Amino acid sequence: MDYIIEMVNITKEFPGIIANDDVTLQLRKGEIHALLGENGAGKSTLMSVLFGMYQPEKGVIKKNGQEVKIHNPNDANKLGIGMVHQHFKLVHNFTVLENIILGVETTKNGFLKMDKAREKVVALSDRYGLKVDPDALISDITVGMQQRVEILKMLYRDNEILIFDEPTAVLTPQEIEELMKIMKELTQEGKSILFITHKLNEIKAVADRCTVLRKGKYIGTVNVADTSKEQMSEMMVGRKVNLQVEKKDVRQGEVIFKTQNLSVKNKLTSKMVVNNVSLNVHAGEIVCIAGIDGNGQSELVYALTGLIHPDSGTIELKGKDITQSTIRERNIGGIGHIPEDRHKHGLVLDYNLAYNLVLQSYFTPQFQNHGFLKYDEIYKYADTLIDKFDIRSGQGTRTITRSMSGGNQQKAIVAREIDRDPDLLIAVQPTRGLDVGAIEYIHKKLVAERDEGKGILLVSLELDEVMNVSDRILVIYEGEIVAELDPKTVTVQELGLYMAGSKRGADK
Amino acid sequence: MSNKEKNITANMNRRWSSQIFHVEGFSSFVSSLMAIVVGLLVGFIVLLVSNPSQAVGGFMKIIMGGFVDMKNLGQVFYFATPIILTGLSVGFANKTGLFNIGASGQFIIGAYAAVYVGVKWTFLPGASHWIVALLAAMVAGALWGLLPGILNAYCNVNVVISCIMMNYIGMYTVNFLVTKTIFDSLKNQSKRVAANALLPKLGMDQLFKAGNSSSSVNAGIFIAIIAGIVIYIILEKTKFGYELKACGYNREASKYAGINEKRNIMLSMVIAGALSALGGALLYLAGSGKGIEVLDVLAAEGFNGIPVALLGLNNPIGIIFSGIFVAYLNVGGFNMQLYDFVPQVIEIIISVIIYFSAFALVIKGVIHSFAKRNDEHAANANAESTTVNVTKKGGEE
Amino acid sequence: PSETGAPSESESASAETPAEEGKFELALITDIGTIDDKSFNQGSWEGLKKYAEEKNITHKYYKPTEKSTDAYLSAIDLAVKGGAKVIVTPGFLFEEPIFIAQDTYPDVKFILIDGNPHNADYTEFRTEKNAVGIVYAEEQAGYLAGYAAVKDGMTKLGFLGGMAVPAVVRYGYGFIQGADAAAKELGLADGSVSVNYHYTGGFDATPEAQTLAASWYQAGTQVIFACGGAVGNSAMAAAEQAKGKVIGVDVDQSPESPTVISSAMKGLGVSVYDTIKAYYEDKFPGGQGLVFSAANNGVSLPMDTSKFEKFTKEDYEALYKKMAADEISIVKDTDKDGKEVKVTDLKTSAVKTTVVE
Amino acid sequence: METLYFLVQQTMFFSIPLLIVALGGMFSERSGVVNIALEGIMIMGAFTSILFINIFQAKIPGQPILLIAILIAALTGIIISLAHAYAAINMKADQVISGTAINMFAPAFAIYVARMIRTVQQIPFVNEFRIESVPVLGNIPVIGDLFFKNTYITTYIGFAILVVSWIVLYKTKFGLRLRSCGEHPQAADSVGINVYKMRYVGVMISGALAGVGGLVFVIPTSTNFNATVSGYGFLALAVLIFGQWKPSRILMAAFFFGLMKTIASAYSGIPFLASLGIPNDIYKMIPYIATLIVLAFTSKNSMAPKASGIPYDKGSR
Ligand SMILES: Nc1ncnc2c1ncn2[C@@H]1O[C@H](COP(=O)(O)OP(=O)(O)OP(=O)(O)O)[C@@H](O)[C@H]1O
Ligand SMILES: Nc1ncnc2c1ncn2[C@@H]1O[C@H](COP(=O)(O)OP(=O)(O)OP(=O)(O)O)[C@@H](O)[C@H]1O
Ligand SMILES: [Mg+2]
Ligand SMILES: [Mg+2]
Repeated sequence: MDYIIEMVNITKEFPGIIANDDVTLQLRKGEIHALLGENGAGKSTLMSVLFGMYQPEKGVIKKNGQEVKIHNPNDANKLGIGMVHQHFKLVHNFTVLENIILGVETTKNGFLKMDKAREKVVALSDRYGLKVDPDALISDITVGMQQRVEILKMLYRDNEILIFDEPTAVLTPQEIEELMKIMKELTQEGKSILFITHKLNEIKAVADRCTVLRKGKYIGTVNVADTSKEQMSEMMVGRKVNLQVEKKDVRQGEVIFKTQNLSVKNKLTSKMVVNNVSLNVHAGEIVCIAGIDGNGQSELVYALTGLIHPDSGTIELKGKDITQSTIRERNIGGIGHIPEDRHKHGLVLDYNLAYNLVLQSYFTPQFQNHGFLKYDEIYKYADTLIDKFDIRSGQGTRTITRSMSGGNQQKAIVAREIDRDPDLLIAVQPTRGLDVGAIEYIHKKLVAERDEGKGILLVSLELDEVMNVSDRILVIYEGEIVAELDPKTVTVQELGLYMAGSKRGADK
Repeated sequence: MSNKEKNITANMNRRWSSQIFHVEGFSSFVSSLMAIVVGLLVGFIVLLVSNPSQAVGGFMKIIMGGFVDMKNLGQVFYFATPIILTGLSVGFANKTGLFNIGASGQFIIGAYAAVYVGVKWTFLPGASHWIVALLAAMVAGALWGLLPGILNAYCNVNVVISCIMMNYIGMYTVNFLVTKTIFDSLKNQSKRVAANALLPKLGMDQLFKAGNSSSSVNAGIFIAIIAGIVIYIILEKTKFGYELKACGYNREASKYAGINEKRNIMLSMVIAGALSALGGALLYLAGSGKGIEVLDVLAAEGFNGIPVALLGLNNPIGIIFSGIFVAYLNVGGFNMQLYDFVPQVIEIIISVIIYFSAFALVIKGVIHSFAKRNDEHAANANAESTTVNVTKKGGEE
Repeated sequence: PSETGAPSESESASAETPAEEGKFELALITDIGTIDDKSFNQGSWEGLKKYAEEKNITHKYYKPTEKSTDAYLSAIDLAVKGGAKVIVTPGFLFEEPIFIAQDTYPDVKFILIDGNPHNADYTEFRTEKNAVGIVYAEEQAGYLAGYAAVKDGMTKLGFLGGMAVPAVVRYGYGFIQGADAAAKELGLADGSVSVNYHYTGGFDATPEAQTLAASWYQAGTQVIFACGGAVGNSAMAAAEQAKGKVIGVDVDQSPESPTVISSAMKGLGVSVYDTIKAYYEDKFPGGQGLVFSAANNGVSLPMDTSKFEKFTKEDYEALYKKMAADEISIVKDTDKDGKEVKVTDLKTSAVKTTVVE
Repeated sequence: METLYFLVQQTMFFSIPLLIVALGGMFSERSGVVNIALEGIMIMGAFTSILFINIFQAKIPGQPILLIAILIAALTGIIISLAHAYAAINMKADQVISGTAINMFAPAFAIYVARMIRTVQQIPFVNEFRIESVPVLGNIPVIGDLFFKNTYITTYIGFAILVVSWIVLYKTKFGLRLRSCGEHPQAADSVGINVYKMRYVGVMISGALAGVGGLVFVIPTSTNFNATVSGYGFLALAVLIFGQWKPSRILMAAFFFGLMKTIASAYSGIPFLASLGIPNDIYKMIPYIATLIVLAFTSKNSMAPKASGIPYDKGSR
C-alpha cells in the first residue's frame, strides 16, 4: 500500500513524560484519517512533530516512501503539510487576508503586494464555499469563520496533507456539518486529511480509518466502517465507557431561580446582546441554554453571576431579588458557577491546586480565622476533594495549576463548585475539549446534583450534550430566548434550525 | 481504594511536594548567589582594566568596607533603612501584579509630610511627635499611591505610566510646598525638625561608633525590618494577602471568585505608597542633618527600591536582606575612595547583579533538572501508584 | 582609539597616587555637586591641585554618600583615615560638619569655603585654631557684571540662578544693583533697564533651563547672567541659537562658548591655593573668617577675555578702585541683623526687576 | 507670531527625541519585548557619540561629524540593546529586571569611563550643528519660519524615522511579521517565522533609535553631556503608551509632551503667560497632570501588543 505520509516509531519526550512512545501512523493519499485518544494521549504532540514544531527523539517520517527531515513549519510547508491547530494561531488584530499570507507574503521591492494574494484567497473561498471576507478583522468574526481562515491558510499554501487538531470542539452543529462537507470535498480533490477529535460520531461520519493512542502509546489502527463507537472508545480508554447518559426521570421541585426581562447592552455598540430574557429553573432539573456561540450566552451568564450588571430586568434566587447583589453575595447565596473559560475565570493558574480549590471559600470560618488563613484546613480539604473527585496532578495539593492538563483543571473547578453545595449550578460548556472519559464523569456529576434536588442551568454548544443531559431546552438566538423545547420530543435537526434562527417560538 | 493505599498516595504526594518546595527555595537562593558572584566578578574586572595595580586593594574595600569598623557597619543599616522600605513597596506591589515605579514620588511626599509635622507640630509631646510624623507620612504616601490605583482600577490607566507622572508631580509639589512652608532659605532646603521628631537612637549611636564619631543608625532600621515582617505575614498568612496575590495573578478569576478586585488594586497601591513614604520619613527624621532639597531631581531612593525588590525576589524577608546587602556595597564603595577609583563602580556591580538575577529562571531550571534526576525514583513510584488508582476505579464501575 | 585607550591624564593621575591606602595629604570633600561642577567644588579643587602638583604633594577628593551632616562627617573621617593633613570643604553646607570636626580632629586643618563654622541652630559660631572660614563678596562680583553690562549698552538683562543659596543670591542682588548704578550714571529713565530674575531649581544643564533662556532671548533679553554651575551650559546653548550673550560665573567661562562675554569671578582657586600655601609656610590663618572681596582682589571680571563693546578696561578699573576702597555699598542676601532680604526689597529705580517664580 | 515660531522651534527640541525614542520602543514592544531600558540606552548612545564629537570635532566639520555621531549612537544603542535582548529572549528573563539593570548601568558606566579617561564626567562639545535657516525652504513665509529656521538636521531625521517606521510597520513583510510576533508569537511560529530573530531585530531597532534619541536630545539643549538624559527615556515610554503603540499617535503624543514642556519652561518669555503669575512649579507639573487626565479618558481600550512582555517559549502553547 502506498502511503503519502508515514510516521514510523516516533518517540517524543518532554521533561518527565514520554508524550509519544514508539508511535507509528500511516496516512493514505486521499483518506480522512482520524486520531483518537484521551486528553494528554499525545495526539497534538504527534501532529506537532509532523508539522515540524517539535523534533522527535526517535523515529522517522517518510513522504511517499522517501525519508524526510522536518525541522520547522517551513519544512513542513514545503512538503505540502498544513495544520489547523487546536488553539487557533490567528493574530486577532490582523485582517483575514493578512493572517492567510503571514509567512508566505508576496512582495515587490520589499513592500507587501496584496492584490494577487487577495485574488487567490477569494477564488479559494468561492471554490470551497467558505464565504470569508478577506478584509474582516479576526477579532470581529466568529470562531467558525476563524477556523475557515485556518483552512484557507492551508489551501493558500497549496498543502496536500491537512492536519485538523480538534477542529470541531468550538463549532456549532451546523458549522460542524459544513466542515465535514468541506473535508470530504478536499479529499475528493486529492488531499489527505489527519483529523483529531474526541467525538466518535464525527469519526463515524467522515473518517476512513482511525488510529488510537493511549498514554502516548500506539494502540492500533482500525477501519472506521468496521468498528463500533463502543469498540473505539474502549481502545481509547482501556475500558468500557458508557456513552449514554443514564438518568432518572425529572422530579421538578419549586422554582428556585428566575429572571425577568433581563437585558444587557454592548457598551461600545449599544447593541442588545441579551434581549429581554425571562427564564426560570426549578429545583431538581437541568435546564439547558442551547445556541450557536456568540448569541449572548456569555453575557447572559455574566449577568446572572454578577460579572456584569444588566441594563434592565430582575434576577431572583430562592425568592430573593439578587439583581443588585455582588458576586460574593450570589456565591454565598447559593449560586455555583463553572465558567466558560477555565483559564480566564476559573482558575488562578499560578496558585497551587489547594489554593484554587478554596477560591470560593477561603474566606469562610472553615479556612480563615481573624483574617489569617488556616493552612492545615485548606490542605486537608484539598486532599479530600482530590480523592473524592479523582483530580490527577503531579504534586498533589501543591501542584501549580498551570501545569495540569485541561481535563484535570476542569475537574478541579467542577469539584470546587459542586462541593460548595449550591442550590443553583450554572455550568457553561463544562465538557469543552475534554475526552469521553472526562465528559462521562462530568455529566454524571451534573445528573447526580440534579437528583439531589439542585437546579442546574447548563449552557452548551454541543447538540449531543444538549439532547442527552437536559430536561428542558431553551434556545437562545441573538440574545433572545426563541424557543422552549423538550429534549424527548424534539429532533436534532429541528433544534439546529431553531439555533440557526430560521425557526422560532414553537413550544413556547 | 483501600484506606491504606490512599494514605500511601497522599504521603507520597506530600513528600514529593515538600521536596519540590525545598528545591524551589534553594534554587532561588542559589540563583541570587550566582548573580551576586558574577556581579562582583565583573566589578573586579572593571577595576582591573582601569587600574590594575590598585584593583585588589580597591576590591577588598568594596567587599569588606562595611566591616572596617562599627561605625561603618552602623552606616550600612542607616542606608539600608530607606531602600528596604522602597524595596518592600515595589516588591509588595509586584506580588499583586502592579509595577510600582512610583516609589520615588511616594517617598518624597512622605518625607515632606514627616518633615512638615517635625518642624511645625512642636506642640506634640515626647515620642508622640515622631510617631505622628511617621503616620502623617504614611497617610500622605498612601494617598499618593491611591491615585494611580484609582486610575488603574476605574480607568484602566497603565500603572507604570501613571506612576512615572506621579513621580514628577510629587517632586514639584514637594518643591513648591517646602519653599512655601518649611523653607530654610540659607540652605535652600527644609528646616531642621524638632528634636522630639527625630527617631530614637536606642543607644545604637554608642554601639556603632568609631573613635568619637558615631553612625547615623537609629530605630528606623527596626521599623524597616518590622515592616518587612508585617508585609510577609500579610502576603503569606492572611486572607487579604490571598486576595491580593490572586488579583496579581489573575484579575478576572479574582473577580469571578467574588473578590473586589478594584478595591484590592487600590489597597495594594495604598500600602505600597505608605511603605515608600515611610521610607522617606525614616530617612529625613534620622537626625543625620539631612533636609529636603528644593531640587528638580527625582528621589533616587525610590528607584533604588526596584533593584532591591528584584534582588530580594519580591519576597519581603528577602528584601530586608537585599536592602542591607545593597547598602553594604554602597558603604564599601564609599570606603573604596581611598583607592583611585570612581565610586560609580558600585552601581555597575549592582546593575550587573540585577542583570544576572534576571537569569534566575534558567539557573533554576538547571537546578531543578538536577533535583529531578535525583528524585526520578520517587517520581516513578508516585506515577505507579496513580496508575493503580486508575485501574481500580475503572474496575469498580 | 589612542585617546580613549591609554590617556595621558589617567596615567598621571595614577602616578601621583600611591598604591596603598592612607597617604593623601591634601584632601577635598565635594558637597552636592561633583568635582567638575564649574562652580565652587571645581574652583577649590583647581586651587588645591595646583599647589599639590607644584610641590608634588599627594592629594585626593572624596565624595560623601549623601547630602547630610553625618555623611559629610563620615567623609571627613575617611579623609583623615586617608592621611589628610589639610581638608578643603567647599560649600556652606559644611558649616555644621566643620563646627564638629574641628574639635574631633584638632590636628587636621580645615579650610571651609563659602561659610564659617557654626552649630545646627545657628546659636554658636566658633572657628578653632585648626579651621578657617572663607567667604567671598559675590555681591561685588555680581555688581561688576551688572554694571558692565548696562554700561556696554544693554538694557534687557536676565539673571538665571541655580538655586537660591546665599552665594547665588548675593551674585544676583549685586547684579541688579550694579545695573541700576550704571543706568543712573548713564542718565537712563526710570524703569528703562529690565531684569528677569529666576532660579531654575538645580545646578544641572537641563532642556528646561535651555528653553527658559531661549524664551527670554526670544522676548528680547540681551544678556543672561547664568549663575548656577552647569545651568550656564543651558544658557549658552540657548544663546548660541538666539545670538544672545551670557555672563559666566565663579571662574572665567569664556572658553566654554563664544557667547560668554564675561564672567563674574570669585577667587576660589587663588584663596584655596594661598591658604594651603600658608599652611606649609606655617602661617595657617586658623581661627579666622576671611573675606575675599575687591579689597584683596578676591572678586573680578576677566577683562582680558571679555568681549564688551563699549565698556573698557579703564571703566572697569575706575569702578574696581572705588569698590576696593569700600565706597560702594551693596545690599546682600541678609541685612545687618541677619534677616533675609527679598529681591523686592532692593531699592532700584532705573532697573525694573521681574521675578519669575 | 514670533512667539509662535519660537514655541514651535523650541517644541521640536523636546518632541523629536521623544518621538525617535518612543518609535524605538514601539518596534521593541511590537515584537513582543517591553523595553524599559530606553533611558539607559539613550544615555549610552549620547555618551559614546558625544565623546566622539568631543574628540574629533577639531578634525571633522559640523554636519558630517553629526551624521557620523548619529551612526555611532545607533551602533552603541544596538550593542546595549543586545544585552536586553539576550536576557529577554534567550534567557526568558523578566523584561523589567534586565531593563532596570541597564538603566542603572548606563549612567554609572558613562561617569566611570568619563572620569577614568578624562578625570571629569562632563563631556563638552561645541554646537556647530545648528542650521540658521534651511536654504530655499527657510525663505517660505510662515512655514519656513516654523519649520526651517533655527533647526537641526536631527529634526528632519526624526521625521524621516517616523515616515520610515510607519511604512516599515504597515507596508512591508518585515513589519507584518514583527507585529505578529508581538501579538501572537505562537501564530507567527506556526507559519515558519523565527520569533526569536524577529524579537532580536525589534529590540535592536529600539536600541538604535534610543541611542540616536539620546544624542538628538543633548545636542540642542546643552553644551556638554553629563551622563543624564533627564528622565526622557521614561517620558518616551509614556509617549509610547499615550500613543497607543501607533506611529501617527506617537507623533501626536510626542508633540503634546513637547509643547507642554516648552510652555512650562518658556512661559516667562511669553507675555500673556508671564502675566498670569502662576508659580513655576505649577507650570512644571502641567505636562504630567495633563497626561494623567488624558490617559484617564483614553485608557479604557488599550491597544498594547498582546504578547508584549511575555517571553516566548517555543515549547509552551
Ligand atoms: N510543551 C510541552 N512540554 C512538556 N510536556 C508536554 C508539552 N506538550 C505536551 N506535553 C506532554 O505530552 C503529553 C501529550 O500532550 P498532547 O498535547 O499531545 O496531548 P493530546 O493528546 O493532544 O491531548 P488533548 O486531547 O488534551 O489535546 C501531555 O500529557 C503532556 O504531559
Ligand atoms: N509548557 C508545558 N510544560 C509542561 N507541561 C505542559 C506544558 N504545556 C502543556 N503541558 C502539559 O500538557 C498536558 C496537556 O495540556 P493541554 O493544554 O493540551 O491540555 P488540554 O486537555 O488540551 O486542555 P485545553 O483544552 O485547555 O488545551 C498537560 O498535562 C500539561 O501538564
Ligand atoms: Mg491536543
Ligand atoms: Mg486539549
